[in-house]
Amino acid sequence: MARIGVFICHCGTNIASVVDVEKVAQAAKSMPGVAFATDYKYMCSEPGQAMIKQAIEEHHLDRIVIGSCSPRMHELTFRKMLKATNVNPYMLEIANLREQCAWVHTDRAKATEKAINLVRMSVAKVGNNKPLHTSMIPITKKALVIGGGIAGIQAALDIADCGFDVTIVEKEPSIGGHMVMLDKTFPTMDCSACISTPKMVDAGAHPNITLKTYCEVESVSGYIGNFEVTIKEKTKFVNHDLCTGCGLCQTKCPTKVISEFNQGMSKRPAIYIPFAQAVPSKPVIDENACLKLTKDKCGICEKICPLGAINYKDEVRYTKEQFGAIVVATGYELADWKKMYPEYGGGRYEDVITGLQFERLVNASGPTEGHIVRPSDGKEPKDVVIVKCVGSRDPKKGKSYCSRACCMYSAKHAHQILDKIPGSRVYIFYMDVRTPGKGYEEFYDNTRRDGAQYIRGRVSKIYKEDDKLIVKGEDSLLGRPVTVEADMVILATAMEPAPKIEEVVQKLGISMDKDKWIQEAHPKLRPVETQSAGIFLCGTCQGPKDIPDTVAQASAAAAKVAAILCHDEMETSPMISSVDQTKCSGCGFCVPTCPYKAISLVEVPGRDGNRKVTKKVAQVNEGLCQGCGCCNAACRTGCIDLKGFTNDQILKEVDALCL
Amino acid sequence: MSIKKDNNWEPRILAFCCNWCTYTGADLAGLNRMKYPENVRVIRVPCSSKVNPQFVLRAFQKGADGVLVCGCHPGDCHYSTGNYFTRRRFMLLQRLLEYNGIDPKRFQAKWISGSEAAKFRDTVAEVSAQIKALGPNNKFVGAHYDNTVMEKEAEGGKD
Amino acid sequence: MEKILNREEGRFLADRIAKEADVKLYECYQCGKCSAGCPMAGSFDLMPRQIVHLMHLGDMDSVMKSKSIWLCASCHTCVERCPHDIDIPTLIEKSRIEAQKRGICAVRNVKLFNDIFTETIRGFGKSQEVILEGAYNVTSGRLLQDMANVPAMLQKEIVRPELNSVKDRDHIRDIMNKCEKGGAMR
Amino acid sequence: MKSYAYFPGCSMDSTAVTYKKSFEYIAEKIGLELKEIPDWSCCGSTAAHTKNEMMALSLAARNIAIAEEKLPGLDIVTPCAACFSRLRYANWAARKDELIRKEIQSVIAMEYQAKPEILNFLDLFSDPEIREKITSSIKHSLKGLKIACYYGCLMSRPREVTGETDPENPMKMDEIISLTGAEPVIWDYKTECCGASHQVDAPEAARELIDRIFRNAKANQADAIVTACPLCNMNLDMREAEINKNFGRKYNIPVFQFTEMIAVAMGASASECGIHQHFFPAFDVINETLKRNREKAEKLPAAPLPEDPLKSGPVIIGKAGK
Repeated sequence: MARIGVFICHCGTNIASVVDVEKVAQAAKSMPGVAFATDYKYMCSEPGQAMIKQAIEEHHLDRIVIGSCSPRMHELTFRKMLKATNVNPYMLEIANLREQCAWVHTDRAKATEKAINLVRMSVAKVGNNKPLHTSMIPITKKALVIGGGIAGIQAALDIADCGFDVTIVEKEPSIGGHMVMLDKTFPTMDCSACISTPKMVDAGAHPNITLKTYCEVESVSGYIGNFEVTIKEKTKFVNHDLCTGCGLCQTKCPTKVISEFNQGMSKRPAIYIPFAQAVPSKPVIDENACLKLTKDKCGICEKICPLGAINYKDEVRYTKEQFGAIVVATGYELADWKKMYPEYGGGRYEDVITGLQFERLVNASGPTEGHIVRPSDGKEPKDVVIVKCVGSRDPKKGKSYCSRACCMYSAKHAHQILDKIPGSRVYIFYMDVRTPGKGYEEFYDNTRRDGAQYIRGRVSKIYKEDDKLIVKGEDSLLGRPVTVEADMVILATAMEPAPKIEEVVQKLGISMDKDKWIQEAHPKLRPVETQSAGIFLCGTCQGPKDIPDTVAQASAAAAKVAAILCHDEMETSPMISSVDQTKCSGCGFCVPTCPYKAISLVEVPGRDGNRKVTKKVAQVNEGLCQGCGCCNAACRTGCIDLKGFTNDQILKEVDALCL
Repeated sequence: MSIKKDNNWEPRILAFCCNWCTYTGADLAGLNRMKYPENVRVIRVPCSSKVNPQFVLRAFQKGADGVLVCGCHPGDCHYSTGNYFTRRRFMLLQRLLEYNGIDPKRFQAKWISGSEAAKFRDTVAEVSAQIKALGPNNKFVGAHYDNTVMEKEAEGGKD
Repeated sequence: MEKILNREEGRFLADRIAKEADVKLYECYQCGKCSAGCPMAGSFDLMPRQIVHLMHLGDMDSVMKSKSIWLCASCHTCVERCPHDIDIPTLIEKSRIEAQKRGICAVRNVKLFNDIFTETIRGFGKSQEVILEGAYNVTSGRLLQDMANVPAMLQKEIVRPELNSVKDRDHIRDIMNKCEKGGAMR
Repeated sequence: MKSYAYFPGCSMDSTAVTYKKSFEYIAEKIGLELKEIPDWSCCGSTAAHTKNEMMALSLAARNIAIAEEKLPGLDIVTPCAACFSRLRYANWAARKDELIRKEIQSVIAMEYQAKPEILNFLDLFSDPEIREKITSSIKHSLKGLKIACYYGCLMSRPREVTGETDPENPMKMDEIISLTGAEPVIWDYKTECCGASHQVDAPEAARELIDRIFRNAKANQADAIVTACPLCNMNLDMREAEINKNFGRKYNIPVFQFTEMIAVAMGASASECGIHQHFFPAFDVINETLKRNREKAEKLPAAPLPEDPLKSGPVIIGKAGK
């Protein structure tokens, strides 16, 4: 038989002025299972707590009800107090007599009646409480960063500087991401490579950072503190332990294919270091282009490599590693405008380029050594049109969201053209100019001062006649169709999540929004967390953003990771769901309701009459379950239940309420 | 089971509130010393999706005059998707209740965030007034329900 | 005349037209892609974009009095490229029908041609280029329009002088009368 | 061979002489038989839907209803883009909303189920069997003749009505034309409106549209424009000389129907396919092409489709270095 102690708090006069606390305590005495009841001025105070402890001793209480302020206020205080007694900290219920009774009512009689009722409900519930125990899980003091762009690099550096090991997994042969492709960065016009390559070098040289380039995450299991990750190392065909990065092989390779780094505007050999400042500065062989690997011819690189680092028989390797936390920094890709906009030529015209292609064009280390020329004939363009929102803010053909960075980089491009090509004219077709950032509006002002013409309207068609690209738009401020005969058109195309983001998300058990950006746990208060504990995000995998925001978010994610890795072990909440596997029918209805993928069906031995059989039953992963109880209501046999909020406990509360 | 006949009858309303939004909103109403009728009793649950339709049925069976289920606004669920389940489940339940002759006004689902103290107060006042107008829930008064069957079920078939 | 937005009475008409056309007027963010691609925009007094905006404001009066609704070629380029899939041709078509009901017509010749065309069909069940062009030229006062081509047409047997006609002319007449009288001015 | 119900439309019966002749020539050669819808009437054209929506739907639906009754189970083909558009609209509206279908039924006082599919001539000639027959009966190559295929608006838009998947750059006609050896060019005015519906009543506004089409065809080095609609064809052909005069242009781009090209390639004489019956002189360009190819005595046919730059990969600035 339960021995319940009921303690009614006056909270000074906060409760006592409206609720007749003595009457409540008196009433509690006659409630079933109550062995002791009293009231006191301040239950949360030292003497109040001492009084409760004493009552537990004297009256051999095994569960406690406290009628006081909201449990959101002092539940933890009282649980802590119970740790020092024989009563399990979870054998406690709190009746909210302050926020939800005394403070909101004025009629003393009615408020007292309600208070008694509230206490009765708590008493009924606590009678069915079971002792619960927190468990401790050890933490692997090592972080995984997926993606080696500026977000991943910054997060890794910050975590590593805290003294923890970090592994960066990057799918390309070098870290650096998109930022290293850019020429200048707005609004300060810093050279992008000049500020990003030192960070790349730092990451490559940091004693706590392991770079795994040309690698991908194959699978992830486990949970916060102890993720087990399988990393797939793609075939490089070059032994990086031997290779010194001399680059001889690159110069001799006879095959030339399109350079991804230069956005298709130049060629690279089949064995290649993607760009001069690459980290690691060691080549890989493109197996789809290499003559040796495709046709078993050539083999020059193997012959000339002074260190014998070339290995045509390289194979994919898988390694398993443990990590305590994961940062997702998979970045973005530009949306393929060619498929979306046949009215812009659908890619038929070489001089209609993307903003990223322009970055390579204007970059001193790019294919034209920084000379802005038309890809079609190498001539310097005089009239350039920049079209904004290509794929962004277009729910029918593209994405409904705003890509955020385009207004600013378009202004930057206009500035660069006007600066580098004397006598040039730049027309920017826009819908809105959005410059919410430090120094951004001023930058936009300067671009107009430079001479950029801003025309408010979306472009309807781009086509070629003779030597010119005809751009048809409306100047919607004049309400008049306008045409520009341009030499080159730059499209500010939408950002979209990196390809294969679905796979990453699925492997990690996190979720995406409708546009496939990774969903943060809370847009305002938990912006770098996912709803899976221990997995964080930063940069453009969460949504379009510029470099300052990306870097800020990366450092934030690093701080969150460090806050986990700085502990040796962590406490888990015991208030999670568990399955009574003897009753589970294995229907699997609970599985898809769980937002954390914490429930899976497993096979266990069972009995069918006298026969031994295996049956499928649900199982809850205690590391993943966050204790929402959504699965409970989905269960047909009622075998899955949330500890601390069992169906039984709540039904008892309901019954008590209706008495 | 109480049978209420007097003119000063006050309905008894049960409100399931999720810990992260509505319960917080209700606390905030207290903190702001807002006033609302005494006839609502809150049961705290981690998420509105924890609320099993069985709880609601039980309440009506035991003579509650109204039941409220409150959670975070759709899209804001602390557990990301829980309240979508709540919404679907309770749309169905409402039809079942109606089929059983329980006025759908007696059972309502509301989305109240942690900052919407005033909305909590107004909701309570409004629902309370509506149910008062409906009068007591006598649906199961005198009906020959063997509550022990459900009791046993609830106890998890321990026998 | 000064327009007082909150007094615009056309709101209900505009909303009804939008509803029938399955258009959500608020979705239009006035990007102007419709107007930029419109082949007839050079002759429009209101851009397609402005028509949507005026309807959203409830100023059906300006829409119905515009030339644009008569000059629209129904080529559907605007809606094809519209980021929000706003069916401007249908908005225009319905506005034009409403304007006709109220006896408003800003481009007389377009209405005239359509009237002659429909009358030809009512008479013969098929369109008759010769009668059409002739009748139009006479009534519009543009006697010589396209006449330079007539000799070539006859010489190249492109237009034969005989008339085509449907056998069951009553059926056609019946259909057209029913549509006009039966209140079927959808 | 699959059989079809045939809706010629008013123009095919009067102004579209060359279209009619050349099509009949091809049909006879390949044994294609179309069953004309008995006592068909005007589809309503632009005028009807300008005035009254129900009238537009009903006038078109009458013809479909007759086909349903007299030629059950057959899909309907029509040579005219406007008729195609109006008939498809009727079916589309009736299929979308049962009330509209019933209202149409009551107006035309006939049973109307909106069952048959409405096809245009490009759909018809895309039928693999017909294509096969044409390919095997081609005698002369039109190789070297650069063609701008003009589709116009009504066969392309709105896509939910026409069923066209790429209204900015349709390819059906290009594919058919390339059977003759002629070379379709990539150009940008394939589906831009020619303003046919306003050439009579608002010529000041509409002539410019024709000019732009010719201008783009010329800029893309087309020798000729090819259409698949009596109205588009007449509009462009009849007014090219006027445009040259009034706009000060020097276009020399004859306008054919796509069936003329096929008929010529299959060996039709000028009088059999009507290429001499154009407003703008069209005979020479065909004649010269044929002569040139005969001299080369080239074997037939299979001109490649215009190379799709999208497939040949991104641009290399290497070219720029020249």
